[in-house]
Amino acid sequence: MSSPVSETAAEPLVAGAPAEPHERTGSVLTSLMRLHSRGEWVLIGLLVVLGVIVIPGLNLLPADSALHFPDYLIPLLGKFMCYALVALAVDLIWGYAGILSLGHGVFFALGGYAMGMYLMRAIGTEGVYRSELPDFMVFLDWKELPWYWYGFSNFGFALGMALFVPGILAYIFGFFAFRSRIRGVYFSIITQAMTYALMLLFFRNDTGFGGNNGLTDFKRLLGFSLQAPTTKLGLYVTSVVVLALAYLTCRYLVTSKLGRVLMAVRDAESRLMFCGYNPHSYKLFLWTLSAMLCGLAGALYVPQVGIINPSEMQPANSIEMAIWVAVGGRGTLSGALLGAFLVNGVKSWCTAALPYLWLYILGALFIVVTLFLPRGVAGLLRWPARAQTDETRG
Amino acid sequence: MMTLLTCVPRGARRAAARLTLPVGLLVGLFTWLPAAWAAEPIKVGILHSLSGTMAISETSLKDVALMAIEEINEAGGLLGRPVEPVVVDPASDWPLFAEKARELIQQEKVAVVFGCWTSVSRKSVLPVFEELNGLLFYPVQYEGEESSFNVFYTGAAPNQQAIPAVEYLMSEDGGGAERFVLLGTDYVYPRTTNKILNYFLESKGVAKADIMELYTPFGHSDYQTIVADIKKFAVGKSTAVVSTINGDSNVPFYKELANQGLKAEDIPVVAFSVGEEELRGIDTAPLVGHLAAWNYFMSVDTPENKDFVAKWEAYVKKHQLPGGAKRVTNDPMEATYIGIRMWAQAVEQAQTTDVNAVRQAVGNQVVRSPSGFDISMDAKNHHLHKPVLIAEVREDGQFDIVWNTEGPVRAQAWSPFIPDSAKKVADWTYPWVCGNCTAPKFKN
Amino acid sequence: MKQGDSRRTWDSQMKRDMPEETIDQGGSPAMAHVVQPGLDTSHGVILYVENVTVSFDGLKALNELTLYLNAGELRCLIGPNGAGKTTLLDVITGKTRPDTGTVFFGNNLDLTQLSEYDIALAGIGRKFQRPTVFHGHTVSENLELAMQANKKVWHSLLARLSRQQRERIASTAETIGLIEQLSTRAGLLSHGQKQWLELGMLLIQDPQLLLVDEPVAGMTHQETDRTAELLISLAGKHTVVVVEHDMEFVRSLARTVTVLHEGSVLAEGSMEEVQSDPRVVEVYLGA
Amino acid sequence: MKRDRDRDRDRGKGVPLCLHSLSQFSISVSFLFLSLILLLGLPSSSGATTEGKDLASLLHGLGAKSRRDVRQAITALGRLNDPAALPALEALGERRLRVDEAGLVSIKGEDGSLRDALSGETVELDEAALRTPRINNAVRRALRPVIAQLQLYAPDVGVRLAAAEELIKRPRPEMTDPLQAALERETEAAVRDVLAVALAQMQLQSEDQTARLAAIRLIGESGNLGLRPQLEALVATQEDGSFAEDDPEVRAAAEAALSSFERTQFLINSLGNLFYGTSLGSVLLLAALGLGITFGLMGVINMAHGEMLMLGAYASYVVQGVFQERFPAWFDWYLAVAVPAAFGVCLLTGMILERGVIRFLYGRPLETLLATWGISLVLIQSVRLIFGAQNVQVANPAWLSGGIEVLYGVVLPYSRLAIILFVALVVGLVWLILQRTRLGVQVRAVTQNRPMAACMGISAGRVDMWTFGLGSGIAGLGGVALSQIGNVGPELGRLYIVDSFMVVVLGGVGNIAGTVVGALSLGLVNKILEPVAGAVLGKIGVLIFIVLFIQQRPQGLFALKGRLAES
Repeated sequence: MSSPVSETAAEPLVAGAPAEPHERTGSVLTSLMRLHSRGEWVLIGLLVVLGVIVIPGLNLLPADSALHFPDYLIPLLGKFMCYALVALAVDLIWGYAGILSLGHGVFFALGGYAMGMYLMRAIGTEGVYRSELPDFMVFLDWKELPWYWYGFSNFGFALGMALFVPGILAYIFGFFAFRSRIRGVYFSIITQAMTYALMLLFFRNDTGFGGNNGLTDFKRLLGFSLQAPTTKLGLYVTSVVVLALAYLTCRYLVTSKLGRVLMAVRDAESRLMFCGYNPHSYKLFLWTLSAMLCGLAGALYVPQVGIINPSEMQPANSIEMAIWVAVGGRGTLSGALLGAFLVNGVKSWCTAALPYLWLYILGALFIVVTLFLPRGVAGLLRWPARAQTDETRG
Repeated sequence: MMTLLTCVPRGARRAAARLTLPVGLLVGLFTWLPAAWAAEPIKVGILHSLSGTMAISETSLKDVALMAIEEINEAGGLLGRPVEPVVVDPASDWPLFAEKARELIQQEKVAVVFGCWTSVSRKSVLPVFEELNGLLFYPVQYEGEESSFNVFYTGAAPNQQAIPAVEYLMSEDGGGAERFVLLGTDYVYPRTTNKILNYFLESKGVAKADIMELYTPFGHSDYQTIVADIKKFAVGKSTAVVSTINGDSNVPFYKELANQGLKAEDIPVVAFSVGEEELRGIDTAPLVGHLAAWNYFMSVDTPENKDFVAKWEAYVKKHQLPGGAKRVTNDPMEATYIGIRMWAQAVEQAQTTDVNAVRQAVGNQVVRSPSGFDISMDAKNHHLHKPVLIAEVREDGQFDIVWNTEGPVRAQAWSPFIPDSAKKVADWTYPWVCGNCTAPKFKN
Repeated sequence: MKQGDSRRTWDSQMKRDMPEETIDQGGSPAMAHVVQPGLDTSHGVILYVENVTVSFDGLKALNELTLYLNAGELRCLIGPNGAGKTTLLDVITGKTRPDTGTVFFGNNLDLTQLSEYDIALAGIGRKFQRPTVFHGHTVSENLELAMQANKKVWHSLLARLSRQQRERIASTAETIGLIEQLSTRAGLLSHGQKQWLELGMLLIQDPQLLLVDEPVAGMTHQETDRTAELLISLAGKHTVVVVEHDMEFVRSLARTVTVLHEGSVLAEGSMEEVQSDPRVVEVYLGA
Repeated sequence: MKRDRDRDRDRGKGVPLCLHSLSQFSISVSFLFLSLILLLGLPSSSGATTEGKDLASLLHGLGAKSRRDVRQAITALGRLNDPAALPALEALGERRLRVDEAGLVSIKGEDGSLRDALSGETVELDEAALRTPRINNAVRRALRPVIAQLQLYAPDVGVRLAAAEELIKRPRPEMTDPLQAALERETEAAVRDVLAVALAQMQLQSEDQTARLAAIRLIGESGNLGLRPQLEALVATQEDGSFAEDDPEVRAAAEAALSSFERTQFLINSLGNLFYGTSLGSVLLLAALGLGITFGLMGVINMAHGEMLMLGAYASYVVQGVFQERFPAWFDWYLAVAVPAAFGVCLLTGMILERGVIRFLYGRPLETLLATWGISLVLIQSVRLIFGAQNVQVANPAWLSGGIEVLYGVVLPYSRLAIILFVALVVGLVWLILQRTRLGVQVRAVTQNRPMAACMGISAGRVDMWTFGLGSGIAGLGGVALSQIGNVGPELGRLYIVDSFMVVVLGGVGNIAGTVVGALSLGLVNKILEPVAGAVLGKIGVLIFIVLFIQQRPQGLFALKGRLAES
């Protein structure tokens, strides 16, 4: 079908990687500007304006206006933004370093739990049992807060933990895994074991994270009521902005020398070692970063959906994350975003419109994309010129 | 199908894929704008998982809900308007439950939602219903410790199921159990039930050493060790097992019981989550005599139930539902049915589908249930008054009722056996107007 | 004609980019971060391979092999298939750990204790039997990755090419005849071009010991000659080990030849000496 | 010897089962036997009447409306100790007893005929007017020892043995005399042993010290852990610190017997864990073996593997349905058809998938994950729409129900034993196919070097198709086995997919032997951890063990050879 070249070759969706080694001096700003062509910057700008200004604006119109953007779509879009952030993180490690993680759900959930713990603490004594402790602890007859809950009443600390805990877990896990040179399918499977084990751990009520029900019944975030439409709007806008920033960060990363080293890891790891690079530390860096991005996504996700529980760590969820990226087109950051929006959009729409058939549609989408669009949906949208060279190569 | 597709030349395939995929899916997604709302039918949301792990249990509730709605429509609808069910699939995904609930209320503008099975799905949608002032009928037996202004609980609270069952086990007729194994799946319903039972057993003078509490993970399928442990624990005293094992794990558990020759006469197992539907997957011959406690059994011998079962069988046949003649009725299905009937009655009485009016009307509504009792909704705590039935498993997978309460029992939303809950009151009538408080609201 | 050009470029480049002290000290100031123990070649020997045994599933790929390489030497390794040539390179570069025996780089660097990348940083470069380049990258990016630089993660994050470095890439590309293809993706190059690119990556890495595994496979006659010239020009300042099947090529290098057989050194000497050795003849004919 | 005994005992242990085994000839034989006893004038009663009631009126009592009265009638019949009551008691337990308005008790036979409970003569009654006495556990609990007591007269040794074992479980003071009589009468050594223990249990509280010491010794030697509490009561201290038992000799004897129990207990626990571990391992192996081929040999990350298990289980469900409908007489042997049917269905599905989807994805292992995940969604939903979302019932054939009790508390269920045997058979077969057949040689050739194999005239495509089909077919076989111990529903496969991957990876990709060792060791580790750490932490421990193990041996237990070795 397709040659190994087009299989392994993943290039940016848009021409951004400099073909010529041109001058790379100057301020950070200029180097940022260089990430994209002018046209692309305009596109990105327009998308951000759409997300941050137009949609909220339309939403604020009176409900009976024809242009009113429905309220219920706001948290939904916010949720998609978080998923897109996850897809970005998965793509970073899979698309650019060739490491398929089937355990990113864990990092997402850990970030979510960190934020959930803050939100739980923020309930204060307004819980069902009017206790200082979260309800589920009162329920299990716990008399005092376990030590690992200390500090989570502070938003900054919780946010830090949302990044730090997935990061640390990823670092430790990755340190040993990469040092032992576990790669390919083996790596994927043990990440699956990791997420499965943690899921079981979090399911236990004795672990202290609310068991199967997880953390829920949140009331306030930084003093704002989570039920207020404006809070939802604010969270959504935050998600868009974070996503945009994360995208640019990743973009910078993959176009830097670091990105080139990573792609070299993916293509010919042993060659890279003989060039004097320690690929393990590169992988570890990216792996940890990717986990932290996931944690961030989780932290944004939880206040918008109002619940975090261990089923987020199900192996199936992590597989789905990889699928978003594959559908969108791995190895292209914008493809990952597209995939996350597409798959989740289809799922959201079909579970309501075609409740009996949506699994067929989703299943068929996955099969068709793999068979006919080996480079994902993003492969369809490539500039024609680019596609041309691809044809000759493939 | 795939083989056919792949026969098409690659270029054509690619072109076709390029056109259909993005156009179809993207357009589909983004044209999903608020549909104009037709004034005629009364929309009713049905929020049960049709896929994922909970589909096993929840699909039947969807079916029975559709049956009840069909029945209403055949009788001329409500307020002269047809009732239109809006079925969505939250796919056993808890955040998706919340998303779908929001969509049903805000987008589909449904008058009421019948749905949820697991506690976590209910917890997930609860804030949505409270925020948007929706109405949810929750049909499954649950751990209690909750009462919401926006929810009517048509399943049993622990005092309508667990406590009578254990009392029965301790009675002479039930075998005079002195030692108990509390075996459950590790989630909130078993935890709560067992907590309540612990306090209850303590109040009955059962020593701590005579209670063994065991939890297994979700989807646990290997009960060899646990059954062997139970046998060891049971040596010396009359022992009973109280099982709150959830869903899928029941089949391997009961098969293991049968295989290891653990007989109901020796160590009876009373289950709160095993009904006719769950037993369908098991050969019950070796399980005769094990118990279940519910508020309804398919084998209840009343004219109302004969009618209900006949209606269900006819519905299954008419719509050619999968499973056909093997489909059974069970307690949550009855609860769903009662819930819909009760809501319809309330709408007729209120002459509107307005949530506030209907909520007011649902309280104190009485419905003759298939189990043959006049069942009423408690206007104060939003739970049903229900009879408690205890039954033994029969060889044919049905149940033989061995004990029942005289009449319906009032639900205790807050268990008096849990010290933290004992003082709490759920009362949505003046002057309390709260789901959990220790003093009337107007004093605050 | 072109050959001559590129060779001249190469020579001049070597003079410009690889001053004597770089080679002698084993590192330029720019490489201060690199594992540079200050390579001690005071005995004139740069590589000590002593009593090395490697076995795979009972089969001895290397059997008590002992080999010394002098600094600045150009050594050819020949031997029939399965003689252990590639395994030897694997052992030197850290890809395979020997079961017994020692491998020292200079007098003080125990290679069996170092990872592949540390060995590479210590100054040993390797070209694979099958050309291995980064397919997804352009020629210039391939060279950039191979070039001496701080190869740590954080540095890479902010690294930019200096003017000097870009010139170096360009001149290397010219040497290997790929100046036109600088922005072509390596995956699109022909087999021979990939060979050259890999050689170029080796050159730009500027190692003290070059291990070259079958450098001329898939090359035209002219290219083969050019490779020979290039390797010869490297000798003296660098130590070069060439593994090759092409006897003509080995002869054209006209240096010391070591014959491996069944994991041990069978014979060592000039090409003529080796060729007249009856054991070698027997091994080659017998095989 | 021990095994046979145990099996017989088990058969007779439960009332329904025991009756079931006798059902074919129960009534006729019972009546025959009854008349035999009467003819020979065996001791038929230890007091002709109890509380002034005779047999006929007590039988009448079995038809009482109140369950309490029924229980009393049963107890009274026990005191009467008249085997003539046996058919009626058995019928009560099986719900074959019928009572008419006048309270006349009759027994419904297998053939539908009604016979008088006492005389055994056929009676003509209107069935619709008859009532079936309702029983519950309390009734059964009273019923079982009485039936067992009366069965001590049975001509069949197995029945007597089972009855004696049953009597150990529920000692009642009034049992002493019938037991004593039965022991004197009994000729079979095995039955005598059990009866002696039952009697010893009664004698623990006897007045006679020698009898007590003998009883303790006997119990200690019997190794029957069920009697442990009685011994413990003898050595227990009271609240004031004094011994409950005054006699120091008795206490010492009880201590000795208890310590021998300790040793037995340890042995039993170890043996139990070993068996449970092997059994869990064999289930894991069945689930993973097919994956060992599709993933291990071919490098296809087959996320639809679980669904192949599920299809296999549903295939056995369908076959079972056909047997129930068409050949009920042969029902016990439906597995003989279900096994090839499941294999065939999955083989075919696998081959279609391979030709239709997977063959386009070779060399893109991680993308097969995506496509096969899609396939699995489609398969699950299809099954759901065809068979319903609920579990379906796959009944065990009679010969797979129950189990043998090798030691007190360790029951080896037949279904689990059968699975262990079955998995051994399947592994053997797979090994034969891979080692000894043309297909096997070709599979290995293609696995190791695809282009070379192609050069040698092997049609790699055809081999791929068959290999994938084989892997899927074996998964189908696993499905048949799983249907015997777990539930069968659309989500069946999802339960096993993660475990299957763990097994294959632990064992080493590309190596069937590794899969076998991996599965068994996982099963054992899990079962050794479970009693220590609990089910949840045990499972977590196993997963951590896998992760750590793979750190140490990234290639699994057995080294990797084949296509994946390159990547």
